[in-house]
Amino acid sequence: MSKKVRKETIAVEGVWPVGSYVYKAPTLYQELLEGFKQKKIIGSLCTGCGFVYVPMRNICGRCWRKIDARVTVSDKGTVKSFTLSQAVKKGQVKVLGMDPVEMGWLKEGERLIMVLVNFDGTNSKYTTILLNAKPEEAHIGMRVQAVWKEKPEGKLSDIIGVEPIK
Amino acid sequence: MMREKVAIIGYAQSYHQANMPMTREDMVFEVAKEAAKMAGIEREDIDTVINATNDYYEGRTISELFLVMPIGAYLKDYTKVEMDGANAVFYGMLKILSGTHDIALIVANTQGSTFNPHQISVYTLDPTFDRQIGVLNDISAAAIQARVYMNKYGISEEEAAIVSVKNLGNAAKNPHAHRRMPGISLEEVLSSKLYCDPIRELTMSPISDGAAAVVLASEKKARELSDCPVWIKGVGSCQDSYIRDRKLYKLEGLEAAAKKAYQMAGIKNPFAELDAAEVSERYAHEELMIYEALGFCEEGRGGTLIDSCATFNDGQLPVNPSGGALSADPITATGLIRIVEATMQIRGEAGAHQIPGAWRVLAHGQTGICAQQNIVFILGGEE
Amino acid sequence: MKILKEEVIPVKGIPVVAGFRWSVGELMDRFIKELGNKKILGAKCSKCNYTYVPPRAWCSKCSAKMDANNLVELSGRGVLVGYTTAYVELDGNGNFRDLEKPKAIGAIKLEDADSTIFMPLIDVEPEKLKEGITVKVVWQEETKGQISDIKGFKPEK
Amino acid sequence: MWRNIAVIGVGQTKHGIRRDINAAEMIAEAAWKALEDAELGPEDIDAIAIGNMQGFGGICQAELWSGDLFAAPGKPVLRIATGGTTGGSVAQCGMYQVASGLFDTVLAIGFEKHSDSKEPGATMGLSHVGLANMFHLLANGVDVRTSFAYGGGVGAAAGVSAYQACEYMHRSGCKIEHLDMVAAKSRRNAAKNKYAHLQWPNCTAESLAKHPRFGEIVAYPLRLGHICPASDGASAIVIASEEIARKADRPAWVRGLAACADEENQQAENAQGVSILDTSEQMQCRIAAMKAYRMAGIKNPREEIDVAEIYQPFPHQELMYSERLLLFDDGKAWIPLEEGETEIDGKLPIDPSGGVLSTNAIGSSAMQRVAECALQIMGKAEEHQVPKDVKNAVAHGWGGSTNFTVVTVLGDTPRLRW
Repeated sequence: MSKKVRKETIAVEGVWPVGSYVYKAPTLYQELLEGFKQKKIIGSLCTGCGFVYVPMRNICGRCWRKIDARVTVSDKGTVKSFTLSQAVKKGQVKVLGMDPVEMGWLKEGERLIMVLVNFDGTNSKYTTILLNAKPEEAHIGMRVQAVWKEKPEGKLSDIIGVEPIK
Repeated sequence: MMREKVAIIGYAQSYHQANMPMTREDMVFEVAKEAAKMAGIEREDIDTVINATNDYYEGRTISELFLVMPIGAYLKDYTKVEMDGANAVFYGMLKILSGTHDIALIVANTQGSTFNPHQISVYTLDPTFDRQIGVLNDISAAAIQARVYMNKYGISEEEAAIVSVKNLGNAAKNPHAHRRMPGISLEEVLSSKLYCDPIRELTMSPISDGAAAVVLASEKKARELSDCPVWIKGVGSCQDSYIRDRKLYKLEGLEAAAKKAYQMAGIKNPFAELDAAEVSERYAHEELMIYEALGFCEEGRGGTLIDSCATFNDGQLPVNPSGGALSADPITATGLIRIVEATMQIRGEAGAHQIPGAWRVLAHGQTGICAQQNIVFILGGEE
Repeated sequence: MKILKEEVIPVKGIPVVAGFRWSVGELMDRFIKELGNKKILGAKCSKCNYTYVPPRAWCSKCSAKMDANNLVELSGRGVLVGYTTAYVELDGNGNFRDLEKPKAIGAIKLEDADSTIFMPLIDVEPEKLKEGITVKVVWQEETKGQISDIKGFKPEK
Repeated sequence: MWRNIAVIGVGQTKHGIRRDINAAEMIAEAAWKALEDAELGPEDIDAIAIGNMQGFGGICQAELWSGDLFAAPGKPVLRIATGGTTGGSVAQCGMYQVASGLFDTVLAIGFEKHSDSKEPGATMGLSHVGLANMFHLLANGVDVRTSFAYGGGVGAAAGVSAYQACEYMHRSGCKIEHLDMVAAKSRRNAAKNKYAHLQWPNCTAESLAKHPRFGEIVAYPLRLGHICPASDGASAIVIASEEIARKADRPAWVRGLAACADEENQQAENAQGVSILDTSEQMQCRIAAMKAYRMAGIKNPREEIDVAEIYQPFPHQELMYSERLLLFDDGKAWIPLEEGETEIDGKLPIDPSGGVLSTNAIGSSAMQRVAECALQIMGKAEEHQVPKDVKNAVAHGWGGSTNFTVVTVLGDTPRLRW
């Protein structure tokens, strides 16, 4: 592919302050995080179709009704899909204007294994990262279990990730 | 001419308010579900779902993405109209007239509390010029329009303020309205906070959270499902030129839209033939301009018409018995709320703000600065 | 289990903005550059004679195509066709800000042009504004060929 | 549908990085080209349907400002936006406008101007899809490293697609080499399409995989060369009623159209859970395809469809959607790919225009699929015209987080009414 010289006109600038919006969130995550404090994963159960959602969902579109029952589910599950992040060097990419290596989020050359996990007893998938495994070991159908923080404090980071069940 | 008739068989609207203690999802779920319940249908009966929102107001690109499930669109024909909700009804009607769908669910929603909609009006301007100059927004544009219009026809600020008195007073009887002010006086309106001369807090619409939904049906289905279908007799829509190249003292686009709608509905003298009208007046003076464009009075006589009290609830042609957009303005839902209110009037379900014997009602929706895009519906009961 | 209901939690964002740089097109490019020479250009449709300020590539009245040959220089004087005084402005982040000193905004029809432009009015007392008065452009001390070269318009004495 | 309608004119701008015109002029360029192609004047147009994803270009309801450049004043305008499907939804809106009988000639326009965004490659527009969710997650103490997983490392639709590619490969047994073959075919075809953005004549799977830059895997299993560009461009079609279309030389008749939405594919509002465990299942696409084929009277799509334009910003999607459009067996699309059946001169050409992999101006992309199908039927696709008589063509588009689908079937003869 060759680079061509493009005709350009001058440009004028403007911004859209996307960070100034205030959104409304339901209290569902509060319930989930209450459970996290006891190393428990709580899901919402639609009594219409029997589907269990983790993280919780408050409306089931299949049955077109509100979901209000709660169940505790296992913290073991199956990898439904995965992808690997790009191994990046310092200054290579920016996330919302920040360099992930510089910020200490990623080590240089590290490839994060990002997985969608279907916890046993649920019908949904939970997004997290796979720990204690090499990228080439990741596969769909892999059995994993949640890795909890030693002292959970009711935050999403209480689940550090998932690791293979040996 | 329409090949078939299309009817509204169910409707619902939220209790519009400044900051609704409800997520966007719950809000649309409730109105959609209520409208379907009223129409006596289940999710399985719906053929197509049309949503009206705007990514800028919602603060999410693909704002309808997460609304698929709450809105009842799971595995349904689904699309989004990024304009006033009345246009979504128009699209739903087109689908039914095409003969491909029988029942359409239309939902429109905006939560103004997410982000100031007046700021967003700036983003609709020409980015290469007007947005750079930085003086124009929907309030300042409306203020200039108000001045031009009022000076040209000798209309006083009081006459425009009467519109606010009328609409906010009417809203007191409407439990769904956001700004309800029983016994509001002219002085109160004229002494409210000045934004852009002559636009004041009470002569411009409030920023509201709200949603509305209607169920449309083909003639066959409507007769099957409903005892009291409300028919769409006529519709007209028109976009006007960009604000730099159009007349500021008159709503030419609305005039053209109304002409089409009247022609379709066979209306020759709208003032005599209509029983009520629900219009989207974002600013008080705009309602006077709307009177003229809709042919309720001659050009420049909007002030005289409001002075005569003919558009009050006990007048000859009540306009905005619900309180109109001045009482609640959840942007993309506003036009759809007008259709819902018109339907309520025809079905005799408007409660305290019912106009007795309303059988042919006009509903109007608008999009854009100084009402650049207008859509007019003529709704009617069984002839 | 206790179910919390009908409560919402406001979610505030982190301060990020989406930035844009709109390319302006050939005619606007000329228009903006000529501002540096203290000239205001318009585009006159050769079919219907409607003159646009700022210039644009198609005529909205008769749909004729316009190009650099349609550009005409305008005098910088015009008639005030409408005005308002703003007491409140938007701060760009969606908040209203009360202005200490109200700002006057004018809708102006430049001589030989048909479009109305919306411009700040400077050096005026809001009470003295009247439709039909002649206004003229005020340039920045140094013009650089950008839109902000126009400081505003003021009534001609 | 009670009356027949047809596409009688097609217009496209050169897609790519267009810093030489503004958004309004770009839209107008496509609109006027379409009108010229249809041999109609602006006064003949009864209504307009238009759409784009407004977060990308930074202009809200751009038709309000730009409408004046393509004769919108005085006409009813409907603005449609549904994510990636936007162009297809706009085209279908135009089709319904004519089919309803209220209008006889309609102009439908899709456009996008990504280069107006300061951030490269539409990243802000894309991340904005899930920005509210991300704020919610951050407010609930998500670990930053885990938060990358929500975007699949690349963000939004691209993130969903990386997971989806993995699922599809697991389901079908296809390999990264097959993705290379699709991407190379697309770049090759694009070189024959004068409107396309990324053109790479004689590109092969090997040359793409071994390319120092494009060969790098950015989000397993996707290479940089597997990801669509962020283009600027606009495309437009003119749709007309049967009486008007009969006067045209060889109109592309609309034989079937359908749209369908499924549950969000990765996460719901405020990062709630979703229960689509296999995003390569694509139930909504199967439903839309079946509806559209039934309307078109197509009983055996494999035999009756002559060319398909599939919306494939990522290569696995060409394979996956060709299966969901019932053109191949589930999980077997890589076999005909290996055999060259989907090349321009193959048995069933897919994306002879190069498709979305080579040109992605989001609002325009799905519209281009309809436009390209129309061109193939009209015989006006020039260099990338498939060397056979095109009787039926299918145009596809996906949007949202791969959970919206539009399918339009065009044909060389009007639809039979029954």
